Amino acid sequence: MDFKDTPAEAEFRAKARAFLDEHAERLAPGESAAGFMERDDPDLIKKSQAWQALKKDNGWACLTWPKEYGGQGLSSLESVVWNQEEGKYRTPPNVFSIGLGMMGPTIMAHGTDEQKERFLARMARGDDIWCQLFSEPAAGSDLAGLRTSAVRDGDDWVINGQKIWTTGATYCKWGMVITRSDPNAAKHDGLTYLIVDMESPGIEIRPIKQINGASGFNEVFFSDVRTPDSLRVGAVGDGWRGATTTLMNERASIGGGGGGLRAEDLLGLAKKVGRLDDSSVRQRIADFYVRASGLKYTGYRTQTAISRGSIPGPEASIGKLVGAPMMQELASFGIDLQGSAGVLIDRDFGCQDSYLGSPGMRIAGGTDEIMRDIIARRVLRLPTEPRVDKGVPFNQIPSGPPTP
Amino acid sequence: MDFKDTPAEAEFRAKARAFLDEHAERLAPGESAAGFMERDDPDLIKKSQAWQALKKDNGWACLTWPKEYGGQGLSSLESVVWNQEEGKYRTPPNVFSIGLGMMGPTIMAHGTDEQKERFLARMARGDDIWCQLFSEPAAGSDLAGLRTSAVRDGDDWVINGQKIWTTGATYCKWGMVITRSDPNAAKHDGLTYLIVDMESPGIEIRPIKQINGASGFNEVFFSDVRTPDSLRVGAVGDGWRGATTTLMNERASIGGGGGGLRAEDLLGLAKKVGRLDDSSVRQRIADFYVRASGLKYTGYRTQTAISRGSIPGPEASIGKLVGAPMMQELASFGIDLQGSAGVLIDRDFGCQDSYLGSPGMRIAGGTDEIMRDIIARRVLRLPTEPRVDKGVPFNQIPSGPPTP
Amino acid sequence: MNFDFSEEQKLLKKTVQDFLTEQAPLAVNRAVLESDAVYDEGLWKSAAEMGWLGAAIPEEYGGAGFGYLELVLIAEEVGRALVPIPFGTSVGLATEAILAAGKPEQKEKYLTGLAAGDRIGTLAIAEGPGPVKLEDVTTTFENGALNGTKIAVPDGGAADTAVVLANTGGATSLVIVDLGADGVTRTVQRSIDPTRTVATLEFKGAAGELLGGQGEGAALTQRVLDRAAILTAWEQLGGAQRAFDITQEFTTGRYAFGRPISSFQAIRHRLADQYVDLELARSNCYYGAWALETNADELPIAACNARISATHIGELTSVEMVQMHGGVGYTWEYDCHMFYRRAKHLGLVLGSADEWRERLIQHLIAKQAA
Amino acid sequence: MNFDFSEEQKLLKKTVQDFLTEQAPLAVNRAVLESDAVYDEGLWKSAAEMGWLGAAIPEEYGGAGFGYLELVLIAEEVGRALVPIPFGTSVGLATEAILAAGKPEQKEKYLTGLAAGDRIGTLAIAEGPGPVKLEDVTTTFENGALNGTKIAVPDGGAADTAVVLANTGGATSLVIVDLGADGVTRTVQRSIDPTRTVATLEFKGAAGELLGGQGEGAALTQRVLDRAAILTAWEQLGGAQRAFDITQEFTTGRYAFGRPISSFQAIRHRLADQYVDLELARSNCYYGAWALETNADELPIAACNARISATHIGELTSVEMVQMHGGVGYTWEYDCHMFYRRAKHLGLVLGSADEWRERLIQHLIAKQAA
Repeated sequence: MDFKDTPAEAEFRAKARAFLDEHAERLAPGESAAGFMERDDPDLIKKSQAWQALKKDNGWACLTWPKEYGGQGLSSLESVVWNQEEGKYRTPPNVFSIGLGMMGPTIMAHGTDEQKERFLARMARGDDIWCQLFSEPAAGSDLAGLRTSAVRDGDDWVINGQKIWTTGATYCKWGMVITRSDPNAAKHDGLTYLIVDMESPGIEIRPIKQINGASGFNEVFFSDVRTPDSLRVGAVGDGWRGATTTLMNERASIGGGGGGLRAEDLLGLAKKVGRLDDSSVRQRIADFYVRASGLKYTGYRTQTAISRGSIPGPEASIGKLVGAPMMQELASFGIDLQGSAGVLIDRDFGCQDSYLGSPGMRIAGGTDEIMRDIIARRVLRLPTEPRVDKGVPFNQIPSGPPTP
Repeated sequence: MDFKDTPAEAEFRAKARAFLDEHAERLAPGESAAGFMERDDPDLIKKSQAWQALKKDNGWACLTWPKEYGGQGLSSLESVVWNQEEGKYRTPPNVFSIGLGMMGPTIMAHGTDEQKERFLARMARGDDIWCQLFSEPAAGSDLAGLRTSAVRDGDDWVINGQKIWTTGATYCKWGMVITRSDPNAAKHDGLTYLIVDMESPGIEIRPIKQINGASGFNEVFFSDVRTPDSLRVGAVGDGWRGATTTLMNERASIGGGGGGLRAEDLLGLAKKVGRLDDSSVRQRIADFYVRASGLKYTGYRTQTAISRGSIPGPEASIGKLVGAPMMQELASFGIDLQGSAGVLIDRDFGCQDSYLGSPGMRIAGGTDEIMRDIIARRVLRLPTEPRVDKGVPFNQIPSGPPTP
Repeated sequence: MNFDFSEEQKLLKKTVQDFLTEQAPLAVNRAVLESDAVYDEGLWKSAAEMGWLGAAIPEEYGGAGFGYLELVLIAEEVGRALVPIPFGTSVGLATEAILAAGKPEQKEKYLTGLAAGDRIGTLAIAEGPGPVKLEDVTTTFENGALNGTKIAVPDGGAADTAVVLANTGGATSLVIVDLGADGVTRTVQRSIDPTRTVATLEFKGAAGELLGGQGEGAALTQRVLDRAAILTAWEQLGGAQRAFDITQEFTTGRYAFGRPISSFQAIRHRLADQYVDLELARSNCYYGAWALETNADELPIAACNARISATHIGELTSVEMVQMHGGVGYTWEYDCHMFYRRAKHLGLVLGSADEWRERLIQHLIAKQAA
Repeated sequence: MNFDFSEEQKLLKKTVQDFLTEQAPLAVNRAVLESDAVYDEGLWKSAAEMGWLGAAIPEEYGGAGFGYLELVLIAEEVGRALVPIPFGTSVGLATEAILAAGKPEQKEKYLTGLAAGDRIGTLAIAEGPGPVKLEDVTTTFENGALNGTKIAVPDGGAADTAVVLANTGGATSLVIVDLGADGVTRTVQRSIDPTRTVATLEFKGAAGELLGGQGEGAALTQRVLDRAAILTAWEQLGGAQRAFDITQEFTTGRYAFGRPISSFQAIRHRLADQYVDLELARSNCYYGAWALETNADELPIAACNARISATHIGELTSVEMVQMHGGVGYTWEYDCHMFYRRAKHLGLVLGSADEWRERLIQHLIAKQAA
């Protein structure tokens, strides 16, 4: 048990650092790395694409992808080290994670040779940006309850319906959309997975304004949108299998969150409001700190497992299940510390912004409740509840209160 | 909105007090009223019976029972006032509440005239003590999953099986036992409700030792115990209806608990251990106090509703659902206040005893989980989960893991 | 024992509720949220006309001749409808301060306007973040002139009259100031619930007049805060109940996995827990209402109980409302965030629950010592 | 980065687990609980023979030549099996104190016996209820004689040697005492977990010898408590994991309403929450183990993290174990209460979680200031 690099890790880290030193600036102390893009700024996107291309051309992109698809054929170990190092530099926001982390692997697993040829190298270099079209207004936690339809017409599929919570829809060239091609089949059996050109006629994109005023996600409306059958991923009716691959890769990429208000920051806030000596405040901060530490060291354990070749499993749900509600609690506590002045939007510690932003973290990528179910089912292997929606034709599953 | 008695209440209260002053001693300040009987002390039971008979003979027993069954035909209002007043006096432990509160009303509702004639007046006077035989080792929260069988043999029923958590089985003359008379019927349809003489051959009673060392409950084993069909309550196969009456009356009699450690007591403990100035301690105690106050005033609201003729409904589950876990939390907190000395059984505040005793309160009379389900279903009228045990012959309902 | 409201009081509540259902759908609150308006002037006028603002003001000063039991029920309905008006502040803080300490001519001058809604009052205490120490303010009032800065003044964008806690030569006193006067600068601040604005008030030699005795400032303020806490608790309770009702309805209409999501224990048991805490808070609010109406000795403790449990249930129901709505709950378009904002706002505007818990313990220790 | 135990260490853990599965079923703990015995002597002997007691003791003093990474894994298994032996006390407290401060001749004299299990050690600090102030003890040690009373001495029924925190002329020092000596009265006290006795030790002129420097008592004690906290956290973690495993198995075998009760979200989601908190506690324990093994500067903070999260998960899993077992969980006959008792015992024996949280904050503030 030690925290030092192995010689191989140290060597790889030095090489990564040399590249980064040459092409990027180190973050100033206290500066945080650019996160996901809040708004769709075309200039920023161009910068992101340029950075991705530079990495690709120098052998630093898609480290774990096979070489034949434009990757470096390295292990997760190198990938972890690279991410640690890149995180210390000022780089443009990463708009490729959905493509590289989820869509790419799905195409590798279920796509045709032609699709792989056509899409993967461009995706790896950041030439095209990809989005994922999964959730629907009536299919969130119950993703397989989706209703967006795809009807075969000659060599094409014609898509109608609405997707929601699509990140980056406005600047993506390609999207992968999961559709219902057979409403008479059982819920998980009538789905088909399609690639669609996001510039196709019939696609309308509307940004979603969140409760904190930001708009990172979109609604995407499909009206008779056509995509050729050659862009189908996997067999007709077998879309759920592809979706499962995507979701497994998504889970692996949802981290503990990171960023935002930390337990230790509350010490500074407590001092500012004259309550650093208040033991009720100290006790609460200690609890937050212990929990955050547990999460951090759980990350170390996972990293160790990955570096030994394990694939991150459903255990990764812990990060989100602990981190997201804790962020909300931290924010709420930090606001309350400020007393009646807590209603003011304070930029120093950002508790109010965090209070308005954190509820989204408890929902996006699977609600707390879904995370608990995943742990119960996939980690603890507990028996599940009786299902009323299994083995029934999809269009006979109740989707709302019975009409009186 | 006021806390004063109405003139009628005041008059009744004065009369009650006069009787009590004449026949009992007032509790000393700080002394708590006798609770449920911990151990089966025959002398105490005789004293209890004498007190009940005295009350009965002077018109102070079974206030709300109809006069024809030995009651006083009064309203809940008088009953509430009486209980408040009696609670201020030193009286023997009440061993009649199961009979008077649950068994009596069930016989009134579903019994034959002969049964009413034979049992109710003696029950009211405390001449006979009654117990309830419901729960089984494999039928707790799921009471209707009971397996104790009753088979008709001539004019008798022959009972075999095991009941558990029976209060007072060792000193009761009569018991009411719910049995499964038809295992081929659906779960709730094959039950029959029988009165049984607890001194019958074939009944074996074993006290249950609880985790705190006390034994207030018993296991009762039935081996070919015979009871005549004339002691059947309600129709054959219709036992669940009777059981429901019993349970409704039980719910009404489960109070907020009362007694035990109070939030204010923790102030004294905090002072004793030198932590009264510690704001983390003060904050916790305040929270307990606010919660306990909410419970107390909820009781006032219920009392007001009762005095206006309402029947206590499933809302009464609140008392137990809040009170029982709070007792455990209070005890745990009180122990922790004492630091490393908290492991010692301290008699001054009793936190350790309370920590060992309180888990039982969260289970007896319906677990926290069952209480939440009752509130969800009966108060909030939320839709229920799919049931796999409805409409299936009882002996085909899974009762354990499939044998491999 | 009669721990309930009278039939007349319940009828009044029903009338208020019906009016607000009609006139104050949630779109009204949203309109204020999305515009530069600081409150809804039409509803404010209606509130005055129906006697809500003067419910506890004697009729001689233009009051409606109701009592506090009526007032709390009005507050509950105002809370339930998330009405974007400075009700709790003007009625619970400013009016109470003047009722408690005003000389007859001050009552005449201010109460009539407050009852009629022509005047909107507030109370300005805080000068920095963190718990307020009432004995320790730096704003001064000397020779009729007020100097200093107050922050987070509730409904500070709407008010035209402020009762200000100030230092008057070593002790504290309350001072009434006209916010339109010379020497007053008002800055509306960005806050978590823009439908109930807060403002910074800067006083540079602004003219004011003493309210109550010299040196009585801290005691009077505490008295006013205790009474306002009960009224606000009812407003919080109303909002919490509404959030809960909407969530219950949504989760029962929303299907996933072929059945209503409220049929899942993960949801239904948490709804049951919220119901329980709502009932506890309601009962504490009842007790507070009784204490307010009878001016009972128990009022300070009752105020703490009501304030603490209402703040808890306000935050719990609003947090759960967003969560149980899932993705749509996090959109601006749905109403959840208006409850989420308002609950946090109301839970802080009279000081955090922590401060009230501390006060409760002080009362309990004093009571045990007595 | 290698944040895991080695294969050899895991193998050792497996060996310990197998041994205890065989030799220490829960009936062993029950036997001590239901008798007048204060610990299981046979298992104590075995523990000594297998080198568990001397895992961290140098071989020259009879130790097994393991390290702390091995020791914590043994502690986890001891905790998992609820073994009724004074392991954590003798190894974590007494042995550590002597390792930290003993002169060579003291090490020779005591460590060999401690490693061999011939000697059972404890640490006596508390003199009254509430948080212990290490600088402020009334027991005195003057001219070789110890006077005063210590309460709640861990494993006080089993120990024969105590390290005592005493006042030595204004400052504090550690003193070793033979509990069989004249002037020592030992009274075993009724406690929440009778399988890990606590005792009152009364000293009236008992002979003792200084351990470590004069005036170093408080600092040494804190050092020992920090190290023992990590070891105990592993013992707590083992118990918590076992309680959880039994509960998971029980709720899956127990049917109600025609299906396993662990299929109900009311149960399964709470099991998921327990799993999560177990993992967090385990990770904090890993960090503590690393700090212990490397004697890292971060040890005091790591100790707080491990102690606080292990205490939390110990109590949570044992409370939930009783509750999820339902009625039978509340019977003496089922094993739940043994976990319920042990978890509370271990959560207090080195001071409550509150005390550790306070200590953590002090460390964090000091670190930020540095």
